[in-house]
Amino acid sequence: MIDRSLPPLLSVRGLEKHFPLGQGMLGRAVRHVKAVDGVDFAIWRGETLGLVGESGCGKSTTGRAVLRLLEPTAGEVHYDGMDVRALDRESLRAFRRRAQFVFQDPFGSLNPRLSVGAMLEEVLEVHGLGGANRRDRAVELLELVGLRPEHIDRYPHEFSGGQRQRLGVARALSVEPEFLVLDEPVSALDVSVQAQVVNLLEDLQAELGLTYLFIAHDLALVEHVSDRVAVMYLGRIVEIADAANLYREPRHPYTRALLSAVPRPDPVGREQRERIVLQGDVPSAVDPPMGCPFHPRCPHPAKDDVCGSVRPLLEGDPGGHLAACHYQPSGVETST
Amino acid sequence: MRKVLILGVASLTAGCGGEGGQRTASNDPFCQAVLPAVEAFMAESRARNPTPDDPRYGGTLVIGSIGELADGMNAAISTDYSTTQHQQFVNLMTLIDYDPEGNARPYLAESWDVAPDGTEITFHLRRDVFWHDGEQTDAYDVAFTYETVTDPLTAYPNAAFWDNYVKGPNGVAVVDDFTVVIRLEPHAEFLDPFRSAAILPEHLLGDVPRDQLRVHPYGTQCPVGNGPFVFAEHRPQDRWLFEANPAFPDALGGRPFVDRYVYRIIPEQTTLLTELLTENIDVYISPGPDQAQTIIDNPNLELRSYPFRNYILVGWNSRRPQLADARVRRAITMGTNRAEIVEAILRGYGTVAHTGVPAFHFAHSPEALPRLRYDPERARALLDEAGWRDRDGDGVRESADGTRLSFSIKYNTGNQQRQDIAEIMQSQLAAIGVEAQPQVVEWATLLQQINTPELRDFDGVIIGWVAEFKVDDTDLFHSERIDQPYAWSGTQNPEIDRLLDAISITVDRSEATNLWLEYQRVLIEEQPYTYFYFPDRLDGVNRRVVDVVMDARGEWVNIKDWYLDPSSR
Amino acid sequence: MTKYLARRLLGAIPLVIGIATIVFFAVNLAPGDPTLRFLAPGMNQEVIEQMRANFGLDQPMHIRYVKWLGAMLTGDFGYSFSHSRPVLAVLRDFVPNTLVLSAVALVVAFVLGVLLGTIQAVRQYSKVDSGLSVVLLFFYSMPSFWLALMLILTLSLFARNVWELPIWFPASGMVSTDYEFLSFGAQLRDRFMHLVLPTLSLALVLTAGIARYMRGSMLEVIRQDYIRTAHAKGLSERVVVFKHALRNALIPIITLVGLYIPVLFSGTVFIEYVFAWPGMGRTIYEAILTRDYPLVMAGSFFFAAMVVVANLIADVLYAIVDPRIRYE
Amino acid sequence: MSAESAPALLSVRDLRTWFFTDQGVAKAVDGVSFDVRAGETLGIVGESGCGKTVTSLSVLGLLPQPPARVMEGSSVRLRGEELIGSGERRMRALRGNEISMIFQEPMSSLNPVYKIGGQIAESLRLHRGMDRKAARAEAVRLLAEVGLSEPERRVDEYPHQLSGGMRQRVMIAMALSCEPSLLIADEPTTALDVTVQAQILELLAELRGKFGMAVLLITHDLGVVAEVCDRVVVMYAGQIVETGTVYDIFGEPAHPYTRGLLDSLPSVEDPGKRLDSIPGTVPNPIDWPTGCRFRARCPLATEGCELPQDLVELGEEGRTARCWRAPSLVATGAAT
Amino acid sequence: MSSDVGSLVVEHHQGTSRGGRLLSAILPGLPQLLAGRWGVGSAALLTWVGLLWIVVARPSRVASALGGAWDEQLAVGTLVVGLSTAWLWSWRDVAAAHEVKRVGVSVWELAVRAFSKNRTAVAGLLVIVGLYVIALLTPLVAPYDPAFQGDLLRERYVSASAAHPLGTDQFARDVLSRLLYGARISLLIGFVAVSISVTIGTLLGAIAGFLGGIVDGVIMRFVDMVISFPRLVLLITIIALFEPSIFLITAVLGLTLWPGTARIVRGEVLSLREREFVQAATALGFSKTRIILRHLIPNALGPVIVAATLGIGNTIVLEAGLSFLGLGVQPPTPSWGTMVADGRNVLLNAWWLSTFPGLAIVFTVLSFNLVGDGLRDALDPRLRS
Repeated sequence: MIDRSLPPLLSVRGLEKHFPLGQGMLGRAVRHVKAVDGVDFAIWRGETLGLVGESGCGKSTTGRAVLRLLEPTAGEVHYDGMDVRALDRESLRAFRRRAQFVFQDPFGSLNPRLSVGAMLEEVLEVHGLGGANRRDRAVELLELVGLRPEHIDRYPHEFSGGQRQRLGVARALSVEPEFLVLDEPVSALDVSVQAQVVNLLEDLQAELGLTYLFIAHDLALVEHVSDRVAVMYLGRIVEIADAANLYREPRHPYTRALLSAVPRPDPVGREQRERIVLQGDVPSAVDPPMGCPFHPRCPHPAKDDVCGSVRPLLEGDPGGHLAACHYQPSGVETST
Repeated sequence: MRKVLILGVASLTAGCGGEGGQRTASNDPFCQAVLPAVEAFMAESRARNPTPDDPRYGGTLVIGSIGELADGMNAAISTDYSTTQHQQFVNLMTLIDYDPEGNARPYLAESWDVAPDGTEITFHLRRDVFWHDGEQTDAYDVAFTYETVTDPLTAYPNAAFWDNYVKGPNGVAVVDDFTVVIRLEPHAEFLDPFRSAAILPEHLLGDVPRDQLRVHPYGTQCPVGNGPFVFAEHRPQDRWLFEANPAFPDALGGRPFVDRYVYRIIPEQTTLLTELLTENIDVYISPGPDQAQTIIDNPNLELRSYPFRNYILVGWNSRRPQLADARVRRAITMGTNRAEIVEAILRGYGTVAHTGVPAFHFAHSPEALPRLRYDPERARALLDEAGWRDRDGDGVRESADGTRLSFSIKYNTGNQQRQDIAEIMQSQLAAIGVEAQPQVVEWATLLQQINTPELRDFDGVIIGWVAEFKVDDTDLFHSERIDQPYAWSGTQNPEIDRLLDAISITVDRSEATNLWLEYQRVLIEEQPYTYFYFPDRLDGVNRRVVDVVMDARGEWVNIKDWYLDPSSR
Repeated sequence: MTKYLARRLLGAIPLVIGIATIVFFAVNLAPGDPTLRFLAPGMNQEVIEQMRANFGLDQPMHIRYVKWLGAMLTGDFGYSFSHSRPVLAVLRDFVPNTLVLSAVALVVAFVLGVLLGTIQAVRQYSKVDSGLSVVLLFFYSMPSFWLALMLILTLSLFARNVWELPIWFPASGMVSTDYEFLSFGAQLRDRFMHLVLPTLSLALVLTAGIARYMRGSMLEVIRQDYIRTAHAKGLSERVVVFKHALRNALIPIITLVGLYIPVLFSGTVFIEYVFAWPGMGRTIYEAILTRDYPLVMAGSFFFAAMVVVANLIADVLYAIVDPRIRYE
Repeated sequence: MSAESAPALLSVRDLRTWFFTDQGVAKAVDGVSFDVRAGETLGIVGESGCGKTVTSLSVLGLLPQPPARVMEGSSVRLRGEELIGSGERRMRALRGNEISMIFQEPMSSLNPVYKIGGQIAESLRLHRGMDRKAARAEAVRLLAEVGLSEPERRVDEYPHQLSGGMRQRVMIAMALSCEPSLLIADEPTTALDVTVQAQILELLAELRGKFGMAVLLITHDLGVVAEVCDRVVVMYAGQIVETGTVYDIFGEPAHPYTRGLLDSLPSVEDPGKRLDSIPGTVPNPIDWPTGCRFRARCPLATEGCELPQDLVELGEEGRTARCWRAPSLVATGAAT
Repeated sequence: MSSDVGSLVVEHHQGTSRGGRLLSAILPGLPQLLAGRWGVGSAALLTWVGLLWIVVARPSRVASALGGAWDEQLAVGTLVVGLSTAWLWSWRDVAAAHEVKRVGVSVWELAVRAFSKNRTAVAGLLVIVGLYVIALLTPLVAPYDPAFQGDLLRERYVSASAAHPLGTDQFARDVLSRLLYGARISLLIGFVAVSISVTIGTLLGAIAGFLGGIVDGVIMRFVDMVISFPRLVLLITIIALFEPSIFLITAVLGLTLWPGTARIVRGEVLSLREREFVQAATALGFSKTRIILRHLIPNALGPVIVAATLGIGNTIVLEAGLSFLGLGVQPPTPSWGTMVADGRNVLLNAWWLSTFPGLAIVFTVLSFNLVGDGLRDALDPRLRS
């Protein structure tokens, strides 16, 4: 089980990723989209950290930057004691055998020209895995993700969305990793199929002892799969806590609004339900607001000038419920 | 937005070239200065010499041709055939010209005297010839022209005309305003240069540095001539427009009949033919033999054909071992059915050539010469005799040391007739065991390959010459010129040297005729070239143009006498 | 926008110089030189050397290159050997003619192409669609000089002499020889008549390409959600196609303006030759053959510059048609 | 609500819309019947490919024909007037006037090259015969109505200058411009973030009350259905499998498919509980299974399911299910 | 709409009996024709009958070609391969008709199916294949040696007759034979030039697109330069100034065409680079070379194939244009372009000289364009309805 007394498998500090926007007179970028703007978190071996937020909040970029699919602009990423950002070409390749990525779009994440077998065998070949019987190993992988051996000669377009997502998982698992970044792995799928894939992921985690960073926008789903949950807003984590705590006692006004906005599949008492409807839209990440990024939309009654000028730190109980708000409900100690 | 765009185009269309009308004012300062004078003099002359009341006067004559009048009316820099014709007969005047028999007759020069020792010619000029800006044409113009064309700085391409003349300050002397003396070494056909080089206006060009003449606006932007037609407009690559000169001397026929004469440049022959057939042009200069029938078939048109001054030849590089032996060269000539080729390629519009002496030349008498007729049997025998036999049975003869009788025949790109000759020769020579490979080379490259004395990178080359009235083969075959560009064949024959030297100084024609005949006999024996044919000149002319004379002297000889059938105007 | 355009123009300078440089060396490295045009019997080596000197060809190539580049940057293109005039004056004679021809052809091709492409897209897979495709491709597949000759034979020669139609088009030139004596209206008509065959020959070839792109672009656009929105508003097919779809479908077509300008200029070489149109295409071709280096280089420079300008125009059109684009 | 007694505003009977493709005939909608009564909100819910969107587009005649064809015998009546075969001119008069529609992708549903004011005014000028000035003033008023700040300025903006939520508001303004009696909303919030979704749903509810129009809401999100609908139609494989009030459907689902869908969602009460997924995938519309189309995936399938199924009436009016076992399932109240 | 379409498509062949096999043994293609598969059926039948006709009508030519020059041997080889392919294919097709194979269907196969539905495009393809086959068979098919000159005085400019189906030219040579030999030159130039350009263009475009940065900048500036200059002027400049050999023309055509391909490939690669499967390849630790060669180029190939098809057509037209300017393939080698250009001056009295090669160009290029268009539709799912 999860042992938090050990050092975390992955720890991220001050991670930033800025994308240049347009070009100036001399070809130098004048403005940047601050997609990820100072993110800290840690994941322990065997756990699932859920990362939620609305579109454009930087959760996907965070996932990619952690695995260096995108080069971070700043910050530290340590994986099992290694400095991920300092890896050279060879050690990066070794790192990628240990940490893998599953993509959101089941249509775009598979090379349409390669059959399933060719795709899996290629990975095995590149990493020198599977010995002489790479095809057998490929079949094994298919079975592992609940597909049939005869699927091996088919092409991606011959599969349904759910099956394709299974293929994505199989491909990630082919290098026998211990850590997976799952980027919205089920959001493109129908409800009934979503449940299949979620169950598969949970089974695999149990079976293979995997660690997940689970990125999604569906709050109910994240609650279902995660041990801990981090909520992102405008490139920053605004709240992070054990799943149960976060959903029961959200501390950040954004988290609260988010939770209240989720439609519930239960019409009973819907008229009485209290819902916090936020005003306006998420501000631009090119020019995020001063202070608390959420303050322009914040419905908190105590909102004041401080919110507009001082950036709140992620703080809270030592037990692990942290929020970045100047006005957290319970009197919490300030942790530096 | 769209409206603006279309309007913009429309105004562009309407705007450019709209200047129309009279002499185009080039913004060059020289032209700005000169053209008003022309305008004024013409207006004055028109008033003085009103157009006679004769139905033959009037109308616009249009001639179409594939080429631009390169370098324009500046006679000191141009060599192009059509251009020189315009200088001689349209815009400028020469001292003398030729009658249809090729005898010199007065033109700008009223008369001339030749010193008994043949070292001086004195020209007496007409006094009624005026430059189109009103200045009188006088002896200073003649002297200026002579000095200019003989000055190396000018780099006059035809400077060789003047090889036997005295160059520098002693070459010419102005006796009075209308009398000028030219000094020379005695030689044959000494009058010919004065027929070919037109006189230029000294008062306009006298101050121009000679090496700058080429870029002077006179030639193409505002030539001021003294001939029967006045320059009015030149749109490069499109047309030249000339107008009748009302001040042209009555003694020489007065103003031309047509009001305006347009020379149009149409590079594509099919287009030209269409324009002739749709009567957009009156004369089509030199259509191809293949187009002749279409012209003949049209009742409104007339095909004119006449012997001309050019001939086509295959020059052999005798420096090559395969071609060093004159017997081989004669065999090649005999193995080629030139009569058939004339019939086939020229559709009969031409005559087989045996030497480079054309029909208009006084020494032209092929019947007095031995001729190498098509005779494959004799050709084979000759080759056998020369030691070329097919020793390995591959159909191609070899010499004793194993050299194959195989060579290339080069010709330039884009010339259908030469290509045809090469292909037919290839096919016919194969029958006598000679392998000839046609090889096409871009024109400038070809000239470099054959003309560069150190290079001479060719075996056989198909090329054409336009002969002047004065025929002189010295540059081609005289062994003294072996290092000069045109000694393609590398001929070194003392007999030829002797005869060429003699011909060049023999003034008397009957004496010269004998020398010419002797020379041609040697030449046929030597066969430095396989002479192919003298093509006839063809011209398509609309029948509404009357009194047209076209002969070896050229198309424009009597253009001032042409008139347009009044009913067609 | 102005700043953007200025930057684009600056960025185009190396491109234009690069092209002119390639052409300079291609022309200069080739065998032969301009003096060869003056072949005449007895022309000896000295005359040729003097002529070279008069042309300024007596210096080594790299020095000529530096001189030429320097002069060009100050706007001095030198003298044309074959026209015996400053190159700029030669350009001034020919460039407007080529521009008229290609501009009209471009407009005709675009109007036709856009219209036909739209029709094809709206009637996808119908007989009209495939019929138009084949007809347009037929013209597209013809060598343009061949098409030009065919047009001359049919619309000029046969129309006048054989079929004796009331209307036939002149086969060459920009105006008739009696142009100066015509009334203004007749002059306009005369110019139009002379434009018809050359522009048709140039435009028909392009039309197929434009129609093809337009069809594709239109097909993509009419599948867009906002077209469905327009239908859902109750707009008629005509309004939906010509108001909502056309403008969007035109956006990618604008890029073709820039792409087709070089193609068009290539075409002018043939068309100007066949129709005796005194323009740049024919002039540069003849300049190459006569090795008129300064003119070849200046002509190349002009072509490259026109392409740059056309691309800029395309960019401006882009911004006009597509509000999403703002150049900064 | 007195919905039951009101006459049907829109009455769809035996609607069959088939697509004739190269691969075969896809029976996307295959015999669908339902009523929308004045003023009510009817939800059509189902997974992708079930035919819900095709149904809505068929009502307005917006499907490209070919390849689509509305088959003989289908009937769509608006206040008793038959729309199938009524002619393009008549349909155009109704579209955007009596019936208007909003779509899933607010990003792409507005024409990018025209100002939003013009796009709204277009409807007004067409159906209301307003002149340019009046239409513009009305557009400003409508933009204010849908809660867009600074409507005077917004009216001259282009779609790309607006956020997704704002664009959906513009779409709504456009749809409401002629005060339609029926609004078809096809997945109006699917592409939006939860907080914006909440805004839009609230706006729709508010406007519906104000204009008294009926809404046909098409969605795959059971939560949204539960929040806003009065009655629900569940579709599967081109057919309706269950109808009823929102309370019936969520409280006592009668069809095994409906149940499966609800069970696939993470439970609110017990987030950690393993999900119950529906096995398999949606069948191919070119080749629907015979008999009960859900049979292959149904946990309760037995003998008898291979026969074609009809909608079975269950007690109250408007409560039906396409399952021969439904009455007994409802009676036993077996909610697994 | 359907998620599982690809695998459901099943070959429905008419099951055939022993009769079908017998028929196939005699006339390959006939059983397929009878089954209504006119495309493949007529192709097989035409190949069979056509090639057999050569053997029957020209036995001596075939025999002598066996020991002849390399192109003659190639022709015999083509003959043998063509005959056996048609026969074997039909036989196996008939025999295997009832077997239904059920393996994965790749995107290429889907494109082939989409393409084969496009009748005009298939017709174009058949024409092209036919042309290439005829070009290979020319030594056996052509009635005369293309350089053979008849009687110059009597057989020049003879219009169509039994002896010369398309008439004769100015040397009394057979136009049909020259047209057939010309096909070889024109098709070869088109094919080789485009191969050169596609290879260079694809590699450089993929490298520029994937690596980006300075490499991209340098390559694309060069591409801009070449692309924004009228290609013909560049061609004329180079060809006019040096000797216009087939080799030079082909090379120069090829070397000036690639920037277009490079631009297309770069554009494709730029968009592919953002696709998740390419990111997945990076995440799996694949090398850049592998990603470019195995994951990017194959996926960018669709538009390249289209461009190549259209490019061949373009090149043939361009070669004709060069011939018009006297810069094309030089005589006596017959290329269509040269034939059209040479014959144009006699259009009014010997129209066949220039018209037949002209039509040959038009129809060949038209075929290439139709195929290109068909491919574009087949390979670009966005244009399908």
